[in-house]
Order: sequence, then structure tokens, then C-alpha cells
Amino acid sequence: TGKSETTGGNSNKEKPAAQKEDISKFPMTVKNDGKIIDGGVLKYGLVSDTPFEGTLNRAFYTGAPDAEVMQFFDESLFRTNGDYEITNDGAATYELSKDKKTMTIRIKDNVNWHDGQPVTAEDLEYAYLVIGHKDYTGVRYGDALIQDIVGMDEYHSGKTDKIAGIKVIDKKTMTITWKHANPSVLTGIWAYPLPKHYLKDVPIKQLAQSDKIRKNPIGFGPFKVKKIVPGESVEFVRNDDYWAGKPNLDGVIVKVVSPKVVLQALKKGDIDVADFPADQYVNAKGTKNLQFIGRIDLAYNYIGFKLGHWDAKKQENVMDNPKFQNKKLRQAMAYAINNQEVADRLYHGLRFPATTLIPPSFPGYHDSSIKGYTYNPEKAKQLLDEAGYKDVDGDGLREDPNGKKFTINFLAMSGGDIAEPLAKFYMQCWKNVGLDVQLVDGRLAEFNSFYDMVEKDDPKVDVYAAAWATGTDVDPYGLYGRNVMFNYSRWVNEKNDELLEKGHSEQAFDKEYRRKIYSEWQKLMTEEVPVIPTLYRFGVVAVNNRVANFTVDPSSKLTWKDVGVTSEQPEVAE
Amino acid sequence: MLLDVRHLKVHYPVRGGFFRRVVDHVKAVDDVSFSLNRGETYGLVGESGCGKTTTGRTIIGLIRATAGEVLFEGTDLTKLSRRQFHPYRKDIQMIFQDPYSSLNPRKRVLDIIAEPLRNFEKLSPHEERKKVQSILERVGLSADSIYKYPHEFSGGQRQRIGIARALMLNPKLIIADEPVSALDVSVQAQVLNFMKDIQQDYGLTYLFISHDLGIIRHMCDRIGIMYRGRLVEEGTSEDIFANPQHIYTKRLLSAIPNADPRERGKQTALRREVEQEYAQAYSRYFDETGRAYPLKPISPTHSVAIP
Amino acid sequence: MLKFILRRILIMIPQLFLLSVLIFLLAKAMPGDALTGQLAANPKMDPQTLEEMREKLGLNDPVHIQYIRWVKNMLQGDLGLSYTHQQPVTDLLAGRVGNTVLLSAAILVLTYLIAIPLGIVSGRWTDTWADKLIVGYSYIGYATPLFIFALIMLFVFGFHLGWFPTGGSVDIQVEEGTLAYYLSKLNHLMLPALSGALINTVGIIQYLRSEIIDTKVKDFVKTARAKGVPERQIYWRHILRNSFLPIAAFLGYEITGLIGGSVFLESIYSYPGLGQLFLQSIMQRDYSVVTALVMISGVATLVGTLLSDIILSAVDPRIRIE
Amino acid sequence: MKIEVNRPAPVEIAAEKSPSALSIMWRELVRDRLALVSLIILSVILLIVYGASIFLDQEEIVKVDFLAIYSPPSAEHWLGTDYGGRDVFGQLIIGARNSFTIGLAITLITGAIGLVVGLVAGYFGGWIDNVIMRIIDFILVLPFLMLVIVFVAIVPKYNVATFILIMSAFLWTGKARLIRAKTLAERELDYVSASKTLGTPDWKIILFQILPNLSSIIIVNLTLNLAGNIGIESGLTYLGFGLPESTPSLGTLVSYATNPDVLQNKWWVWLPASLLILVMMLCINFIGQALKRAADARQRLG
Amino acid sequence: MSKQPLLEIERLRVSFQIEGAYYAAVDDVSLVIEENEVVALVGESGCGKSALALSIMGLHPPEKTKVEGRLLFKGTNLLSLSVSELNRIRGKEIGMIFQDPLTALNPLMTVGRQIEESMNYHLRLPAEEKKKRTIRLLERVGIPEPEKVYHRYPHELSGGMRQRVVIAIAIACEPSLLIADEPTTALDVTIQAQIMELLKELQRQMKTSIILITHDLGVVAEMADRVAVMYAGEIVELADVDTIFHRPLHPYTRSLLQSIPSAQVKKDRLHVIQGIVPPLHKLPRRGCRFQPRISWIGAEQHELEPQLREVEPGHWVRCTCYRHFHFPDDQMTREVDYGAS
Ligand SMILES: Nc1ncnc2c1ncn2[C@@H]1O[C@H](COP(=O)(O)OP(=O)(O)OP(=O)(O)O)[C@@H](O)[C@H]1O
Ligand SMILES: Nc1ncnc2c1ncn2[C@@H]1O[C@H](COP(=O)(O)OP(=O)(O)OP(=O)(O)O)[C@@H](O)[C@H]1O
Ligand SMILES: [Mg+2]
Ligand SMILES: [Mg+2]
Repeated sequence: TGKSETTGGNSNKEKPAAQKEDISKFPMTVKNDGKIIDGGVLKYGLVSDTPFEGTLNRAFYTGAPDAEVMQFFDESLFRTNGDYEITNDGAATYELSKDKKTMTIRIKDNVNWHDGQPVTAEDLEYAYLVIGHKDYTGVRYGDALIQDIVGMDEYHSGKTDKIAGIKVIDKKTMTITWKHANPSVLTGIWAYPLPKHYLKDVPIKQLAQSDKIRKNPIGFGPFKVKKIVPGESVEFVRNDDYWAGKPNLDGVIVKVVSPKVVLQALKKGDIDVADFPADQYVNAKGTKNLQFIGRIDLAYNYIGFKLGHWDAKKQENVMDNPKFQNKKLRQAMAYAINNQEVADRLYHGLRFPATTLIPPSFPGYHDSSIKGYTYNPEKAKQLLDEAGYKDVDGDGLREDPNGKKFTINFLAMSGGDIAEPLAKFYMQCWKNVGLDVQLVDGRLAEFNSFYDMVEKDDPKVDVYAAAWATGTDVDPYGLYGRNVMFNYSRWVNEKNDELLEKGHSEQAFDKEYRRKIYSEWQKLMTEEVPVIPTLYRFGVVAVNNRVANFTVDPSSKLTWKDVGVTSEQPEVAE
Repeated sequence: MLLDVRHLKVHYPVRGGFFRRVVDHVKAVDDVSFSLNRGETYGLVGESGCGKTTTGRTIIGLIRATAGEVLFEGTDLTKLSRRQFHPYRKDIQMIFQDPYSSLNPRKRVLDIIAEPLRNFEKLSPHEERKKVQSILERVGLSADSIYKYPHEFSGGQRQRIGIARALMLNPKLIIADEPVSALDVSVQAQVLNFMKDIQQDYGLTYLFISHDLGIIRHMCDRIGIMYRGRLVEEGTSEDIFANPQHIYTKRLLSAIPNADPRERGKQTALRREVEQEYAQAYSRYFDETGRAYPLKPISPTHSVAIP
Repeated sequence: MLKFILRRILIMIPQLFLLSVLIFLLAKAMPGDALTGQLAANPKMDPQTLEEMREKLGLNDPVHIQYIRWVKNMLQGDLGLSYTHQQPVTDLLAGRVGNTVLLSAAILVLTYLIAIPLGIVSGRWTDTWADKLIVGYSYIGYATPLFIFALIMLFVFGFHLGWFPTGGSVDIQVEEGTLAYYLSKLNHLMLPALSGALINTVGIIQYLRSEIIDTKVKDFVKTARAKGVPERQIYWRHILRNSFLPIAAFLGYEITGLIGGSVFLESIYSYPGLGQLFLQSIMQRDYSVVTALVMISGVATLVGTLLSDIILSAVDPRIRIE
Repeated sequence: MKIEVNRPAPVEIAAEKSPSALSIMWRELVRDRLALVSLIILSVILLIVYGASIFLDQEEIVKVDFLAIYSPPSAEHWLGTDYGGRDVFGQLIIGARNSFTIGLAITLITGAIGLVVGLVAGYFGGWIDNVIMRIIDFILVLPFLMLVIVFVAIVPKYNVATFILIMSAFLWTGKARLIRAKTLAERELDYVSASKTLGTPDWKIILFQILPNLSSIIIVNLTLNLAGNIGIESGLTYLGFGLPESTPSLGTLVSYATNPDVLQNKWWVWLPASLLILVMMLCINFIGQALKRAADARQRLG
Repeated sequence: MSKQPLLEIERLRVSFQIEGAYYAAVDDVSLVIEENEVVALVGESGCGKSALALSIMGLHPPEKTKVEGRLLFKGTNLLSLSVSELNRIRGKEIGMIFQDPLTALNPLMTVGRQIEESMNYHLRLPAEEKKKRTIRLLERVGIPEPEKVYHRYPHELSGGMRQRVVIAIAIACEPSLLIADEPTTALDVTIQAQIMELLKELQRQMKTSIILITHDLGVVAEMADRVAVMYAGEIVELADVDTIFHRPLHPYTRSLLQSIPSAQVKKDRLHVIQGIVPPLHKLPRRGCRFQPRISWIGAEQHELEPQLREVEPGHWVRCTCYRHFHFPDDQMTREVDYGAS
């Protein structure tokens, strides 16, 4: 093969001067030596194509923009460290029992709701009572840690009206008991209280649509909601009674900005801070009035092989699709793709090749010794030859070991500017090693069709490209367990079962032990490649030069309280 | 007797109200009876909207009769289905008012005139052309006009083409609905003369519809005067013009301008007189609803609608 | 008149019924539902809960049951619950409809404000340079896609010149009900409305022009001239009034067009209205919103055509609706 | 489908025969300098587009090349490349071919459906007309854009053919109404009555008598429609419901302009396509206007 | 002769632009209209009657029409007036009645307003007065219940009523000249008779002159004092009405009279004028224009430059061919195909 020359297989071609970013040099915190002025209003751009939904409550929201709005007025009782594990620096402190099954939570005395009422243990209990209630309309009950609370099932089915595992000790203290000890509680515990005094009159069924959540929400965060223009903008004013001290800013204005105009808006000083779309970064860098900071996202892109189907009755994955059972084939396909090229060219270095299924944003668990599958077409060809996929009829494309035509149907999602060339590129890469890969239905699948086909194990799909946001909990069980529907590749393996089980056992509260288990799991996944991790992401935030103390560093102690501005008006480009 | 129209009624529905239901009827033709003898020309005259066209079109089957019979050589045409009607199409033909719209502008003369032939007879193209050419010559157009289009002819010539088409199947009855009213004065004469000529040659019977009493007098043997969907007087040309009986007929006749300027005064006086009589005697000639009475014979050839 | 409107509304009922069946079936035929892919963002979700939610939302019932339930609720004024917004659709729409109506009304007003003088100038003085200019504009406007034009407007007037705000429907910092508030609304409205109107207007300009040219040579205009009516009055009282008739009849269809146009304008100018909501809901398979919106725009179209007929009968004495 | 597409054939033949239809139109067209220039420009464009697209390999053009992302126009890439490093000129040619083909196909299909439906409704009137008009009214009420979006989402194999079909399903109504109205008027003319009295069957009257007389109006309408249909997919592409990118179209190229960077700094990606749409639409419009004048003149002629 | 005539048409030529060139539809027409007389213009369709009438009113669009010659109305040349000057005469001094009463009325205006409109610009009257006057006018043209009709729209009236309204508009300001372009052609005979009566009555009362355009010789016979017969843009014969009907000279006039069927006398056959009037741009511009249609008279019998000559006082005839004219014997038999070029 190799007669058709494409960039995919042709890295020795002279490259033009790379426009690639060196992400290691990216700061995570803005640099501003100016003196923070007293007050000032910060304008925060909510980058979104659509208005925000306005379900401004942690228990009910679904859209990411809503979460972005909420960060200013509502927060978790706990602060977290660089591994996203809870600490005792926040509005509450915790203590785990010996058997690690019970947590005692103490809310600090000076933590008050925006209306002056204290945040109490009952408020946090109420949050659990709402989420577990049978009338609850949100999705949070799906959280394994919530269902695992002692007595939650009974409460959920309506047999009891209290949750046995949650006990309010006094006004500010409570305990939560789980059936299993699971280190994920440190990253995944639900610690968002609901203002019971404010919300209790609203039936749970109607909470999500009530004005108390949509128009006049309260929290105990550094800013109070002053006014909401639904879907468009929110005006916050400083919460002088904030438990951690008076915030620097007088207020914050959050407004929705279309990704198409975000750069212009930043340049003009219409907004001070915004999550910046990666595809526009090349044109934006160097803009005089802006600083760009960034960090690695809690997410990775991957290419999955469909190896079986989901048995809904038994609630487990069955690995019965013969097409990709040969590990060598999977490995060969992983070697064949040039992720470095994609990262450098398409994303200008704002993404980088993924090596394992735990992203480096979990520095405590990501095994950086694993190099993953770096681009190596020769190796790929060799593996294919070994596996018996050879070109017998001389058309440049390999046939399967039986000499039959071997076509791989590839499902990729549309959306975003880069989707099409990216999918094309992968297909070209595979073609270079002699694999015939075709798009399912000849086109990119729209979001819903994509997940519809993937979730339902549509036989049209052999290979699919998708992404996972991991959340702050490092535990991969929810995505790769035997009994988990989201294990879309339907790959099952005993070793895997064992490792995943150990990963969230009581023993795993020992961080070193857990790290070892997950390192082993990452190796296993690299060897077996049921899915090929392709890219990690780097999230960029654009910040006006007048902003100080703003950070995206998860280990930083800086919060919105500390953010300030060094001049009345934003700087303007040119 | 060739054609016998008996108690013909044509009512158009008037729709209105909530669901566009039929709320009323326009009685365009309201119980009309008359008959045509072979070879004669029967004229239907009346004011605009009195139902002349409707009568003619109903006879030829373009409009469905609401009630009544149209007996053509004894067969009631109104009872026939489309298919059963087909053979009679040969026998009854029509000449239309507007020589411009009655010829398809996109068709050559050959296609226009041969259309009836193609529907009724299977002829070879050659025979067909022969036949068309001979009829063209008969109506006084050169044989090589067959490849021309209607717009290349004058109004009078077009009307001849229309007539040639009607003659193609040797019809017995021709319904001529205002055949010359769209034509310029000087051309009218041409067509009228010609119609008279072919009547003799082909032994045609005409139902001649017009509102121009001069033309009616020139063309017709017998005349029916129509008023609001009904016949008010019927008789020979002589009967009607020399001895009008119905007040409406008189009024119609007196309204015709006299082409002799010397008669001006007399004509005006006559008109006044009739107008007066009309105002006075109206109730004698029409019933309470303003409907004319059924025709009553006052002589073997002459009938009038009086009570 | 009342009877006529009533009858038209009666005729609308089966149309709306058909529309509802069609849109419901289509909505159900779309791959995925409101919960599909939710998990990409919510990996902690457990499949059983998911099923439970589907059950709760009635997504697992047979289509006809779902349909009947939907129609029943709709007849009671309940358009269902938006899954994504966790809010009754009626509330959701109530919050957005104002903006879209405002935008559409502004476009409509501007469209006619532009079209009428230009159409008159070009119809009255045909073949002058002004006419050629206007005709040229109308051709180019006809060929320019709305979204490109809107984008260019946004960049030129919103960013480079900075004359208008570039997103949203109102400034958050102005007090509701004050003059500043309304000015801010107007300010946010201008750019999208102008973009829509400048493109929208070309059809009407062309129509008005040819209508005036046709009317100019009508007999009654000759009669008016023969009366000694001055030229200005000839145009004003005779030609224009008659030429406006078909334009008035257009109004209803304009409304239909505006609904389509709002999808583009709202998404380009981040103007929170129904068009944008529609796109979003389609993507997220928020069926209750999608179906409600289609029904609403169906009703709007029907009302628009009804309105056209009523306007027409008001200005044209020959058309009497009883 | 095939039958319907073939239907208009009699128009052509019948119109051929008559010197007063096509030839007058042609004369008028040639006399109108603007229209003539438009015709020449359009022909040249189409010749280039269809001619060149024979030699261009679509596979090759839509092949991504990460080394050449957004390269400005050069000798190698006459009109530069897009964000996938794909040659814009090649996409422009193939896109223009696709867009024009789509426009033409939609125009023809809708024309054919509109013709059949309009003729039948207009000629027979009565309940047939009533039923058809109700259906058309109904389709007109449907929110076009919204339904198209829904349709596009549910069609599994989405390509040029399905796109054409979906569009056609909605767009025939306007033509049906127009043709019905004209047929109604034509039906009242005496030549139709004459044909009836001569015993000509209805279908023959419709096909051979009425249809030829509608040909000029149909040609004019279709021409003007063609202009609109060429750009039709660009808006949908912008919303993300247009043709898949692997099928280049002018709309796809134009809609790249929604990326502000492309709009402001990478003119070569979207401007040529926009201009091409503009030029083609203008040309077709001018031709259509000239034809319209010709058709009017003919009517005055009688 | 001492008094100034009302309208003097001198060598009027009206040309239309056809495919770039101008062709005269009214060619060198001179005619004098005295006060209080009815002059009829007769002739075949397309002979230029309307073109003549419209040029008196200045209603030809200036871009596509050329009007040459002089139109002296009460001593002022209408052709030299500006539009606004002309507007002071139109409607006030000269009124016009159009042929088709439906299209001549603005469908969106009530009858009353349309009649009042001409008063608006010519007579300064208070609204009350105007309305009263309008209702009187309606009464005068024979409309029953004028108060009601005042508020009606044209489509609510019958054809005859509409034509009365059109007449009312034309006479609203009591003009001294009324141009009636085929005022009765679209009407039924009975209504035609009424309208004729009405016009005669009005003329008597207002002492107006009327230019009556028609092709119905019966109407001419009843209405006109003098008759001008037009053929192909020219006046071929001009005389008083009695002379025209009883002692016509020009072959065209004679043929015309012979070709019309009459309700009074029954003729066996009608005379046929052969051929057709050629279209404007194919008209022979030299010699006798009627020559092609009386082919049995030799070319040498026609004048080369035919002139309108006064053959007896008040009787004018164009071309000397009338001296040789006779009806051909053969024409009674059959016509052959001619003119279908
Ligand atoms: N299709 C129709 N629907 C309803 N009414 C009709 C229809 N056709 C004719 N009429 C009415 O029927 C009456 C008779 O019409 P018809 O055409 O027969 O009159 P006519 O004597 O031929 O008149 P004209 O001399 O004007 O041709 C008229 O009042 C007319 O308005
Ligand atoms: N605007 C115009 N442009 C070109 N030719 C015209 C125009 N108006 C009239 N003509 C031509 O001028 C000639 C005279 O027309 P005119 O209308 O005066 O005839 P007419 O005697 O009034 O006929 P009719 O009895 O049909 O009204 C005709 O040949 C006509 O075709
Ligand atoms: Mg009739
Ligand atoms: Mg005239």
C-alpha cells in the first residue's frame, strides 16, 4: 500500500512553521501586578449559542451554562484540593468514621443564606430528601453515591418519609451513612444544601419551575442575585455576609455571549472573562487587552469499538460481536492514527494526544509512564498482517482473515467546525494502513442520532468517536463496569471487574493503594484497547488585563471572593 | 322538427353563509320551451344576462340542465351520460362569440380544424389534410393557411376558421352565440353573408343568439325574445318586427337607434310613448314576482307571454 | 364579519388537528429523546434511574397514548413540561414570545417603512437612475442570504462601529419600566430588525413597483387625469391606494416568513426568542417545546392569512365578508 | 417519480411548434441586452462548472490536508483552502454544480407536481379542486423551515437526492396554485368549450389545449424560481441542517462565514461562493424578467 | 364665422412609438368644433378615433407618443400648456366620457367622492355644497335614490348606472366641450337609448359641444349634427349628418352604410368591405389609404396626394376616387381569401 499520499501517513513531509501552542507554558492564574481597587463590577461572558435555561439550582439544573451562573451565588459546603477531594477549608468540615461508611458534617457558624437565615444541617438533609423523593424531577438521583445511602431506597419508594442513613445531630451537624465504603465520597459527595425555610412550601414536583429557583434564587455564595433577564443575563451584587469574608468586587454581571462574537466582545471590553472557544484561539492570542489562562479539562476523547450489546434485562454488557475481538486489530487501528497531527494542526496544540483513560487533570492517578499508542503506521501494518488482515485481491485494502471484504463502519458526531475534517482524517489514517473505513450513513451523525445509535448498539456501527467528561470523581467504574450501560463498547473482562471493584473499596481510601490499582487498570486498558483514548483537552479562559486573582487552578485557594479588578473600566484592544 | 326544448331550467347555485351552503339560485334559464325546424334560423334575443348563452350552452351539453328536456331528433340529450352524448356531438356544433379566445393560439389551423375529425374518424394524415384544405377553401380561405396560426388571421377570417371547424363533421344544428358581436362593423357583414351561404349549402339549422336586433332581423326566420330567463314573445321575424305584442318586445324595438337621421324626432317620440306604456302596463305583463307569464299563441306562428 | 372569522376559525380546526398529528409523529420519529446523551455530561447517572425518568415522562407509552394525552393537555392550555428547562412550556414560551413578537413587529414595520417609499419612487419614476438603483438593490437583496447579511451587519455596526449592542434583548443594569429600559430594548432591537427588514423588504419593493406600473395605465387613472386632478393627487388617491391592496394581502404571508427568519436573526444576534428556542429544542429533543412551537407558528400563519383577508376586505370595498 | 418528471415533455414539444412561444421569448431575450449578457455569463459559468467538474475528483477535493489549513490563494490552490485544508476552488466548482443541480431539480420536480396538480384542480374544479386546495392550504400553513429541520433529522440517508425530495415536498404548492389559477382562467376561454363540444376527451384538452398556453407562464415562473432555489440550501447549511460536508455545495462554503474569523480574515473561503450565488441569481433573474416581458407581450398580441 | 369656434384642430398628428420608430395613428387631421354642436367621429376600430380624443385631453403618455399640430381651445393652444395649466382646463372646460364604465371608475372610491373630486380642483365649494351639487348631478343623469348611490362603490352598480356616473363626472363642472369615446358600446340597447337621451338632454341644457366617438351608425344618426368619417388615421369625409346618411360620397362611407344590417329595413345581402385595416406600421403613407380595399377601381383613379376637399358647402371628401366608385357586381357572390398575409 502507501501509494496514496495523504498527510495522515506522511509526517515526513516538510511542515510549515507550526502554529502550535506550548501548553506547558500556559499559566493557570492571571498575572496582574496592579492594585485591586475597591469594588468594581466584573462582566462575565457565558459563552453559549443558546440562552441559559435558568434552572438555577444544583439539584435540578441540566445545562452547563446554568452551572456557570450558579458558581457566583451558590457553592458546595466543601472546598477541594488538586485531586478534587474535599478538604476542611470550606463552609463545612467533615470527618469519616472508622469504617469509612459514615461521614459527619459540621457547617460553620457564620454560614448564612442570602436572606440572613443560617445554613443548617436540616438544609443539607432537605437536599437529600428532595433528590430522593419520588416526585423529584431532576436527574441527580442517578448518582450512585446518593442511592448508596442507607435507607435511600425505602425513602425513594415512599415507604418512609425520612432517610435512615441521614441524621441531623444539631442545628449545624449531621451524619450520612452509606451501605458501602467508597473513596469516591471524597470527590463525589453531595454537599449542596437547599434553603429549606425558603423552599419547603413549594411542592417538590414544582420546585424546578418555581420562581424561587428561576427568578429569585438564594444561596450562600459570595454574590447575591439581584436581577435576572431570563436566558440572557444575571446581575449579582456582593454578599457582605459571605462566610469567608467580604468579596472584592461590588458585583458581577453574567451575560450570554455567542461563541461567534466572543472574541470581539472581549476585545471591546464588553466582557472581562469568558471560556474561550479553542478553535478561535489562534486568532485571539496576542490580543493586547487579554490574558489567556488554562488547564487540562476533566475529559478525554476516544474512539470506541463496538464489541457486544447491552442486555437490559440482565442489566449487563454482553461481549458477543466478533468483528473486533482480535486485540491486534484494535491495537493496529490505534497505532494507525496520528493524534499528534490532529492536536497540532486542528487544535493548534490546545489538545494533545491522550495516553490513558484517566486524564492528567487527575495528577494523583494519571499514569504518565504509559505512553499509549503513538503514531506508528508500520507497526499497525505489521499487527494487521499478524492478525491475518491482508490485502489478498490487491486493491490496496485489506480483507479479513477469511479473505472477505472488510469494511469498518465509523460513526462520528457532527457539530463544531472541526468534526468533519477530523473524522475524514481518521479515516484517511486507517486507509493508509489498508483499512476500508466508511462513515455510517455516509455522513456525520447529529448529536441525538449519534447517541441513539451508540446507546442502542445499532449494528450499523463498528467504531465510533466520542468523548467523556469524567467529572471530579476519578473512579472509571461508571463508564467501564460490566453492569454499566455507559460502557458503550460493551467490553467485559474479569481483570477489569476486579480492578474496578478494588478501586472503590474501603481499602482504596488509602490513596497510594488506589493509585496502584488505577495504574494497573490504565495499563490493562492500554493493552486491551476496547477504546482508544485520542485527545486530552486544554480549556482556555480569556481574561481582561484588569482582572486580578482569577484562577482555573483546582489546587489554588483563590475563589470568586478574591477576584478583583485593578481599574474601573476594562482594557480595550488597540 | 330537429330540436325541441321543453321546459328547460338552468339554475346556478348562490353560495353563502356559514359553510358556503347554497342559499339561493340564479334562475338563468327559467322554464323555456321552443323548437327548431330543419333548415331554419331561430333567433334568441334579449338584454345582457337574460340567459341566452346559458340556453345555448345547455343544449350543446356544456352546462347541465337543472330540469327540462332537450329533444334532439327525439332523444333527450339531458338524460345522456357523457359517453352516450358522444355521437350527438357530431350533429350539434357551436360557433363562439369571440373569434380570439375560441381558437387556441398555440395550434395551427390544421390542428384546430382537424380536431373533431381526430375525435370521430380515423383518417390518415394525408386524407385529413385533404379534407381540411377542402373545407378551408369552402369557407374562403386559401388551402395553404393550414400551417398558419390563428393570430395571423383577421377577426373575420378567424370566425371562418371557427365555422369551418364546426362544419367539419357535417352537423345538423349549429348554435351561434353572438357570432359577430366581437367583430368590427365592416367585418360583421362578411361573416353574416357567409353564414347564410353555408346554411343553404349544408342544409343547416341555426340557433342564432344575439342582442343586436338588426342582425337578428337580417338572419332569422323565427325569433324568441328572452327576458330574465324566460321567453316573452315568439314568432316569425315579420310577427316580431311588424307586430310586437309584449311590452318588453316593444320597448326593445323602440330602443334601437334609427339609422335615418331624418326619423330622429319620430323615433324619440315613439321611444317616449313606449316607455310610458311600459311603466303603466308593466303589471299586466308580469306577475307579482316580476316573472313573465307562459307563452300563449295568438296566431299559428306568434305567441306572447300574457296571462 | 364575525361569522366569517368564525367560519375561518372552524376551517382552521381540522388543519390544526392534522398539523398536530403530523408534527407529533415527526417529533417521535426523530432519533433520540430528551434523555439521550444527557449522560455524556452526567456520567454518574444510573441506567435504572434513566428508565425511571423515561417512564415518569411518559416517553415509553405507545405513540397514540402519548398523542392523546398531549392533545388533551393542550386543549386545556397545558403545553406540557419542557424537559431541558424544567419548566412548563407555557411559562417558557411566555418568557420568549415577547421578544420574538417585538422583533417580528419591528421587522414588519421597518420592512414597510423601507419598501413603501422605495417602491413608490421606483414605480413612479421608472427607468430613472433612482429606479435602477432601487431595482439593483432589490435584486442583490434577493440574492443575499439573510444570515450572511446579518453577520456582516453585526460586525460592521456592532463591533467595528460599535453603534449597537451585539447580543441580548436588553441591558441588565437598567431599571425595568424606566425610559432607559425601553431605550435599551429598542437599542438591542435595531440591528436585528434592520437586518431582517433590509432583506425582507426587497420582495415587497419589487411587488409594489410592478403593481404601480400596472395601475398607472388603468382607465380610472385616465379618468382622474381627465378630471384635472394634479399629478400628486393622482398618485396619492388613485394609484397608490390601489397598488397597496395586494401588499396588504401579503401581510399574512409575511408573518409566516418572519417566523422562519427569526431563527436566523435570533441565533446570530443572541436574541432570546422563539426561533432560537426552536433550534435548541430540536437539538435537545425537547419535544414538548418543539411541538408547541410548531403548533404556535401554524396558528400564527393561519391567523396571518385570516388577518390578510380581513385587512383586504377592510381596504377593498369589492371584497365583502359577511 | 419518473413519470412526473417526464410530464413536462409535451410542453416543450408543443411549444416548439409554435413560433409565438419560445421563439418570441428568445427574440425578446436577445433584444434585451442585460438579459443577453446574463445569458452568456450564466452559460459560461455553467459550462465551466459542469465541464470542469468532470475532470475534478470529488474524493480528492474533500480530502483533508492538515498541512494546508486556511492557506490563502496560491498557484496550487487558486482560491486557497478551508479549515480542513481542502481546496476551495474545487469545492466551488463541484459546489456550484451541486447547488445548480439541486436548484434545477427542485424547480423541475416542483414544477412537474405543481403542473399536474394545478391543471387537474383548475380544469375539473368542483370537489377535486376543493380537496386539492385544502391540501395546499394545509401545506402552506406548515412552518416550512421547522418541518424541514425535523425531516432532515429523521432521514437516515441524507444526501443530494433526499434533500431535493424534502424541499420539493414543500415547495410545489406555490406553483400548483399559480397553475391552477391560470388554468381556471384558461378553462373559461371558448377554445376549451369548443374542444368539449367537438368531443375531445378531458385529458386531451388538458394536455394538448390548455398546457401549451400555460407554457410561457410556466417557463417564466420556473426561471425565476430557479434563482431562489439555488441558494436554498445555504440557509439550512448555516443552521446545521444542510448537506453533509462531504457533498460540497455553495451553501456549505457560504456558511463557513459564520465563523467570525473566516468572515473577517479568510475571505477566499466564503466570498467566491457568495459572489457566485449572487451572479447566478442575478443572471437568472434578468433572464426571467426578460422572459416575463416577452410573455406579457405575447398575451397582448392575442 | 364671426364667432371663434370652440375647438380648432389643426393638422393634428399623433404618433406612437413602435419598436423605436414613430408611426402616426392620427395623420394630419383638421377639424373645427363649433359651440353647442355634436360632431360624431366614426370609423373602423383602430382608425385613430380614441387617439384623437386623448390628444385633446393631453392624456397620451409623453414618453411614447408624439403629438404635433395645434389644438386651439377657445384660442389657446392646448399642446403648448404645461400639465398644471392643462389641469385647469381638463375636467372644467373639457370633460371626457370613457367607453368601459367599469374600468373607468376607481374601485376603491365611493361614487360621490369620485364625482366631487373634479369639483375639488376647479370649484372652491364648501363640503356641504359639494355634496348637494353631487347629488343633484346624480339626479340629473337619471340615477334613482342619489343619496344612497352617493355612498356606493362602483362595483355595486349596474353597467348602465356606472356609465351614468361616468357621465356625471364628466359634466360635474359643466364643461363647454364633452368628449364621449364610445359611451354606449358596452351597454344594452335599452340602456343605450336612455344614455343617448340623457346626453341629448344635457347638451340642450348646458349648451355643450360633444365630440361623439362611435362605430354605431344608428347612434350617429340619432345624435350627431355633423359627422367626420375616419379611415386609417385620416378624415375621409366630413359633412352634416343628413348628407352623410343620404348623400355620402366617399367609397368608405358608402360601403360602411351598406354593410350594416338594419332593424328597420330587411336586406337580403350585406355589402362587404374587402380586406382589413392594416396595422399602424404597415399603413401606406402615400396615396389613397382606402385604395387596397376597393381593388376594382384602378390606381389611376386615385389622387397621388389625396386632399380633403369641400365638394359642396360643408361637405368635405378626401381623394377623387369617389367619382369612380361603384359597388362591384361580383362582390355579392363570394369573397376570396385576401389579406391573410
Ligand atoms: N357560472 C355561473 N354561475 C352563476 N351565475 C351565472 C353563471 N353563468 C351565468 N350566470 C348568470 O346567469 C344569468 C344568465 O347568463 P347568460 O350568460 O346566459 O346571459 P346572456 O343572455 O348570454 O348574457 P350576455 O348577453 O351578457 O352574454 C346571468 O344573470 C348571469 O349572471
Ligand atoms: N399607446 C399606443 N402605442 C402604440 N400604438 C397605439 C397606441 N394606442 C393606439 N395605438 C394604435 O393607434 C391606432 C389608433 O388607435 P385608436 O385607439 O385611436 O383607435 P380607435 O379608432 O379608437 O379604435 P377602437 O374603435 O378600437 O377604439 C391603432 O392602430 C392602435 O393600434
Ligand atoms: Mg351571452
Ligand atoms: Mg377607441
